[in-house]
Amino acid sequence: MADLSVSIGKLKLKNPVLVASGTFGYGQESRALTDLNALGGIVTKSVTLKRRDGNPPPRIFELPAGMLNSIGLANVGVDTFISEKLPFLSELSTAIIANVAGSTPEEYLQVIEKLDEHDSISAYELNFSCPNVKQGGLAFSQDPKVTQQVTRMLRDITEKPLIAKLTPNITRVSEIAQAAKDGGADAVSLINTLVGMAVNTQTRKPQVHTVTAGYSGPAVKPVALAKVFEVVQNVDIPVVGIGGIMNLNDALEFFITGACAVQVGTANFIDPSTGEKMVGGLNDYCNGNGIDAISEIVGSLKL
Amino acid sequence: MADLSVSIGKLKLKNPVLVASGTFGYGQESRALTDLNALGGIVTKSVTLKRRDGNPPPRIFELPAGMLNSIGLANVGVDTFISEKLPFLSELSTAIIANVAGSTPEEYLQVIEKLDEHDSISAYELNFSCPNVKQGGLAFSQDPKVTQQVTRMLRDITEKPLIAKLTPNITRVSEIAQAAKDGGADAVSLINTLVGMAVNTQTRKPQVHTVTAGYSGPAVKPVALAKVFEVVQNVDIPVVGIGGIMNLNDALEFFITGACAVQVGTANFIDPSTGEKMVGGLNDYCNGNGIDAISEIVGSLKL
Amino acid sequence: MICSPPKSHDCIVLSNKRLSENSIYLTRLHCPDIAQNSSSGQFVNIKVSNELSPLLRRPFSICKVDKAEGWFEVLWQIVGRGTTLMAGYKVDDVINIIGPLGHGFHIKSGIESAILVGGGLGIAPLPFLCQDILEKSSANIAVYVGVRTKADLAMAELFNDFDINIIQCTEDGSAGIQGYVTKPLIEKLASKSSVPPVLFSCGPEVFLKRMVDISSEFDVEGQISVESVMGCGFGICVGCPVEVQDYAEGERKYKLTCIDGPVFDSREVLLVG
Amino acid sequence: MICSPPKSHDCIVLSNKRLSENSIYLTRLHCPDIAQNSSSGQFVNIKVSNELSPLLRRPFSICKVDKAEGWFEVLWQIVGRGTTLMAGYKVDDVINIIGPLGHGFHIKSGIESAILVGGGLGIAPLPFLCQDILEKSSANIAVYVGVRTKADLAMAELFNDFDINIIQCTEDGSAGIQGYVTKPLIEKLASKSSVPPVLFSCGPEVFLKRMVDISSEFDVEGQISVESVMGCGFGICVGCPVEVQDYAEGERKYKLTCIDGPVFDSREVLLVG
Ligand SMILES: Cc1cc2nc3c(=O)[nH]c(=O)nc-3n(C[C@H](O)[C@H](O)[C@H](O)COP(=O)(O)OP(=O)(O)OC[C@H]3O[C@@H](n4cnc5c(N)ncnc54)[C@H](O)[C@@H]3O)c2cc1C
Ligand SMILES: Cc1cc2nc3c(=O)[nH]c(=O)nc-3n(C[C@H](O)[C@H](O)[C@H](O)COP(=O)(O)OP(=O)(O)OC[C@H]3O[C@@H](n4cnc5c(N)ncnc54)[C@H](O)[C@@H]3O)c2cc1C
Ligand SMILES: Cc1cc2nc3c(=O)[nH]c(=O)nc-3n(C[C@H](O)[C@H](O)[C@H](O)COP(=O)(O)O)c2cc1C
Ligand SMILES: Cc1cc2nc3c(=O)[nH]c(=O)nc-3n(C[C@H](O)[C@H](O)[C@H](O)COP(=O)(O)O)c2cc1C
Ligand code: FES
Ligand code: FES
Repeated sequence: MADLSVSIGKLKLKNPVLVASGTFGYGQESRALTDLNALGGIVTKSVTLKRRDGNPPPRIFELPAGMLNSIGLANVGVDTFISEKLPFLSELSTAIIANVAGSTPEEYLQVIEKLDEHDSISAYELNFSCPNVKQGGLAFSQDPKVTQQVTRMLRDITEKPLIAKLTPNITRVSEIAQAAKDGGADAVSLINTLVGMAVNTQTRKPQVHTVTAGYSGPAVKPVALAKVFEVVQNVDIPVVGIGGIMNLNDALEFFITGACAVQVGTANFIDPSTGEKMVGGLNDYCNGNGIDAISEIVGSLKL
Repeated sequence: MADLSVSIGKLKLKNPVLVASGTFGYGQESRALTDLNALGGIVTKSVTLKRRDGNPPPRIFELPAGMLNSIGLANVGVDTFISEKLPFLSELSTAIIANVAGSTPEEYLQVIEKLDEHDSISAYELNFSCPNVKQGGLAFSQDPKVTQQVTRMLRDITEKPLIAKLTPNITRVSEIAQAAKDGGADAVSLINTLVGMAVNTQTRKPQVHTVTAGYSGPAVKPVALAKVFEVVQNVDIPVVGIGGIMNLNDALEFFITGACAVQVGTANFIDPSTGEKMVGGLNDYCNGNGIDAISEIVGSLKL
Repeated sequence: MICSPPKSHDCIVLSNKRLSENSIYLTRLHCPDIAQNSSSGQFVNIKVSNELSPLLRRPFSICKVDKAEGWFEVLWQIVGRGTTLMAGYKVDDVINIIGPLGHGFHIKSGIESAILVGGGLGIAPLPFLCQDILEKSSANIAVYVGVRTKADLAMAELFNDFDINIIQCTEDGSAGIQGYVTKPLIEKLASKSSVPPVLFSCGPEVFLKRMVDISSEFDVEGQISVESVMGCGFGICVGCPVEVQDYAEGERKYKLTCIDGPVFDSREVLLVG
Repeated sequence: MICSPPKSHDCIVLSNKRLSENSIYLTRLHCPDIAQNSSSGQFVNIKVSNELSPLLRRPFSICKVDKAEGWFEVLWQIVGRGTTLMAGYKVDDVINIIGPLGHGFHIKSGIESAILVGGGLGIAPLPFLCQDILEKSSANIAVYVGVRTKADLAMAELFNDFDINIIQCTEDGSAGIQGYVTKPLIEKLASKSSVPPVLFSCGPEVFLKRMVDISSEFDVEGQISVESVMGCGFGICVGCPVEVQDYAEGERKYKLTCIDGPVFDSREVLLVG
């Protein structure tokens, strides 16, 4: 039996396959579609201080090997999350990582203050990178100084591991990763969605209401791998790889490039058991190739 | 008959469909595969001062709806270009736009000095954005100051229209577009390739020799449209749209978003008559929809 | 009515029939779980390809079920890439399907009169609705079918098994009553019968909008099945909002088509069509 | 030998035969232009799908031509997505093909002895090469066919039309001589005949590397057909370099497989295999 467990600072994962924020709801929706406990962890839909309605429709548009979304952080808000969503998640034997978002640094702080007493939450992923809200989000992870300050502020109020989620819509993502590290983040996760756009040539309207939107799916995987590579090569911080991961081979590309864990996003919409299958496949792969621990693969890229 | 002609500063094009640099060789390779004179213009493979051998193989890797390339600006050099390639191009009745690249600002200058006496060259496209060479290229279009200075320097030595070709691998492409305008560019073209990567999980080697490479094809179209939209909304300069354009509908998306012309890239590898067919289709489309001039479509996006 | 949580099924194609020259198909799939545990108005989400493009599943209403034989049917039309692939399905092909999904029609016990109105492919969930109503009540049912042209009336044959009233309209007048289906419907509603009917409708957004107006005009209960682009079909992408005007729950402005719907009370939803 | 510049053709599938259980296929395509204007060693670039994935064309050697009937054949194996699609080609399907492409084998007039060596699917261009040599000369031809296992020897039947020597080897010894094809070849070359043969070979890179060594060891002329990933197949993407060691042209380090090759002098190319 290969050892698939991974440690990211104080965060222990039984295996390196997580599901990505906003692509798995709050877990319970898929309970009959997959064995949730097979996953290394579940990253929740972004939680904000107040409930958010999200953007007007259309919010989604399909593209060749990808999709656009402009959900706009629609979520139930931190209080309802704690009262209605967390109890189900708490019963699971997988790591629960709360993804936290906000329009101001204070909002992140207030959300984490509310969540922090709940032991079932193993870590926070800080969504510094949502392209679909007017304020905050993206701006935070496009400026290293802001990234560092906000991370530091949150580092000071919680003992739990912090994972800064970074945007790919930036010249040098490694500068932001370095800033997150300097601010006290335990890890970075990337990528959030690329900014993309599509036009309905019949109506001459944008295909999603917000005009530009977040681009995800297999089509963004090459960009995600290049960004992960940039961070791995330049910053000494654990990296969680995200972007277009549909199967074990895709996940292996990220591990080999240097990601110590991966998150499955868009693939869940097509098959919410993608992560579960990947864990099984990874186990077989390791056993079949004489690999005792997942760490033997991580960063094994031959340059 | 619809009027498909377009003026970009002093550059007159008979129609707005060009072929992109590095995806159409020097024109003659495709002479039996398409009617070159049907095109609005041909942008040459990047020309550098000295011949360049390019990067070691593998240089190309196919992806779902896209491809990676790391050609590395392999080209015959400006002198051989003038003696061996330009004579064929000069005989064509389509605009010839020389794409110029270099590792230093002086190299751009020297190339243009050599090309400038040749009347068959209608304009220059300045490749400020090649991700596949160690020096120059990308760096130029990731810094507004450098972009402006180099453009200004070249503006001062030639009367011919200058089109600055921009990279999408940047936080705010409109800042670079503004800098190009301030430096005296007549137009900007975008996007050059996205930085991407792929890993062979069997050999654990990168799929192209340079590790990261340029990502092009239909998969990058949503990013390209979003970048064109950003520039059109923020900078008052003509935009030539590039990225994943495979057919008329794709081109229309760019026109509607605000591009006054488009370039066909990767599609040429599959069918070098893509541009020719697009011109025919555009003509039919305009006639069928009561559109008298292409300008009626450009920027007609309903927000 | 939500039943069990959605499951993933490998369903076997029992038949895939082209019903009309307008490329309308009826596909029968073997899946006892969906056949037995779904209610009318619910839908399934079909994995149309194993390729990366088309990437997402395609949603289709459950058109008819046979609990005993363990199959259900979907009625659909070729409109794009996914449905073009579906046209190639052959007997014994195995198709991955998630379902049953969503909240279907709400059939009050003791319902006495039901009017079912289908616009175009909106007919799809109505045969199952007939089955459901007849199982649960002895209501008087009338089905109004509105299609573009004669060939599309092949869909109306799906109601042949039921002892009900079928009113057929074609926009081009090539068969049945000429014009929109709302015309005879309004006449019927105007000639007030003693029992107020419940109006169930499904079809394009403009049509549904008209149905919402008609329900309120004649002050009858209306249930409409709406469509939306869907990323997942079971509530995890939050990509399928419909605006709702009933702010009973406070600040809520949107409900999700896939889990709160696709069937809504006609007074609740704000349609844009 | 370059002939006409490459053109694009809509070719009709005349037959698509599976030759062996190892999923090797022979596809015959109607295209008088390619049949009449190509020479051996040239290839065609096939548009395998109309979808965006697989995106690029797939290159295949021309295996045989019939100028009179106006067809050519390609011999290939299922290895991935493109070839899986090709396995579905049916008679009368229309396939877009660019060709003929590249520089083929150079057949000196008056050539007296030719040895053709094919490793695996590298056999593909050799039947056409036989045709060409026999048309242009009265050379003595021997074909060495090296494959993995018996089933693959179905490919050797392509030489049955010619009055030539065929030496068959399988790696697993299930038929013919056991072992690599280079073994009997070296024996043959060692038993020096009066006329030095020209060695034509095609196959995987490791195999070609061995053939380069053998040519130089026995000091005979060698021509090898190399493969490369290809973006276009006709010189516009500059994506298919092979390193060359002949620096006659000065600083040149790379030639392009698709237009300078795929056939090169065995002393010229630096293989990495
Ligand atoms: C709850 C629900 C139930 C449905 N039931 C039926 C049914 O019973 N019979 C039937 O024929 N159709 C039904 N539809 C519509 C059906 O899902 C689309 O026709 C189908 O997804 C088109 O797929 P395509 O790949 O062929 O088209 P595409 O190539 O994807 O697009 C072609 C056209 O179809 C529309 N479309 C594409 N995807 C969707 C989607 N996910 N939801 C809505 N519209 C879409 C696009 O706007 C476009 O105009 C239903 C849709 C929903 C949301
Ligand atoms: C000049 C030339 C002539 C060829 N002639 C023949 C022939 O006569 N018969 C034959 O069976 N094969 C031939 N090949 C190889 C053939 O092109 C590949 O087998 C085919 O492209 C694989 O397509 P696929 O989509 O099925 O595989 P993919 O899914 O694309 O990949 C499967 C495997 O095939 C390799 N491959 C993919 N594309 C290419 C490419 N463009 N060039 C080389 N290798 C590739 C990949 O490295 C991978 O390992 C030739 C290649 C070249 C360059
Ligand atoms: C519909 C949708 C909603 C998303 N919502 C969130 C979110 O709330 N918070 C967040 O950090 N990322 C969100 N993401 C981004 C994903 O977590 C992930 O970073 C991105 O989709 C890339 O991975 P993928 O290509 O595997 O989907 C969302 C993505 C999609 C497609
Ligand atoms: C193989 C290849 C070579 C390229 N070479 C150049 C080049 O020399 N100079 C340049 O400015 N752009 C070059 N490009 C970028 C294209 O001109 C274009 O900007 C990009 O490919 C996006 O368009 P597409 O998606 O239509 O291919 C190259 C692209 C490819 C695929
Ligand atoms: S379709 Fe995903 S939430 Fe409704
Ligand atoms: S394959 Fe494009 S240049 Fe050779």
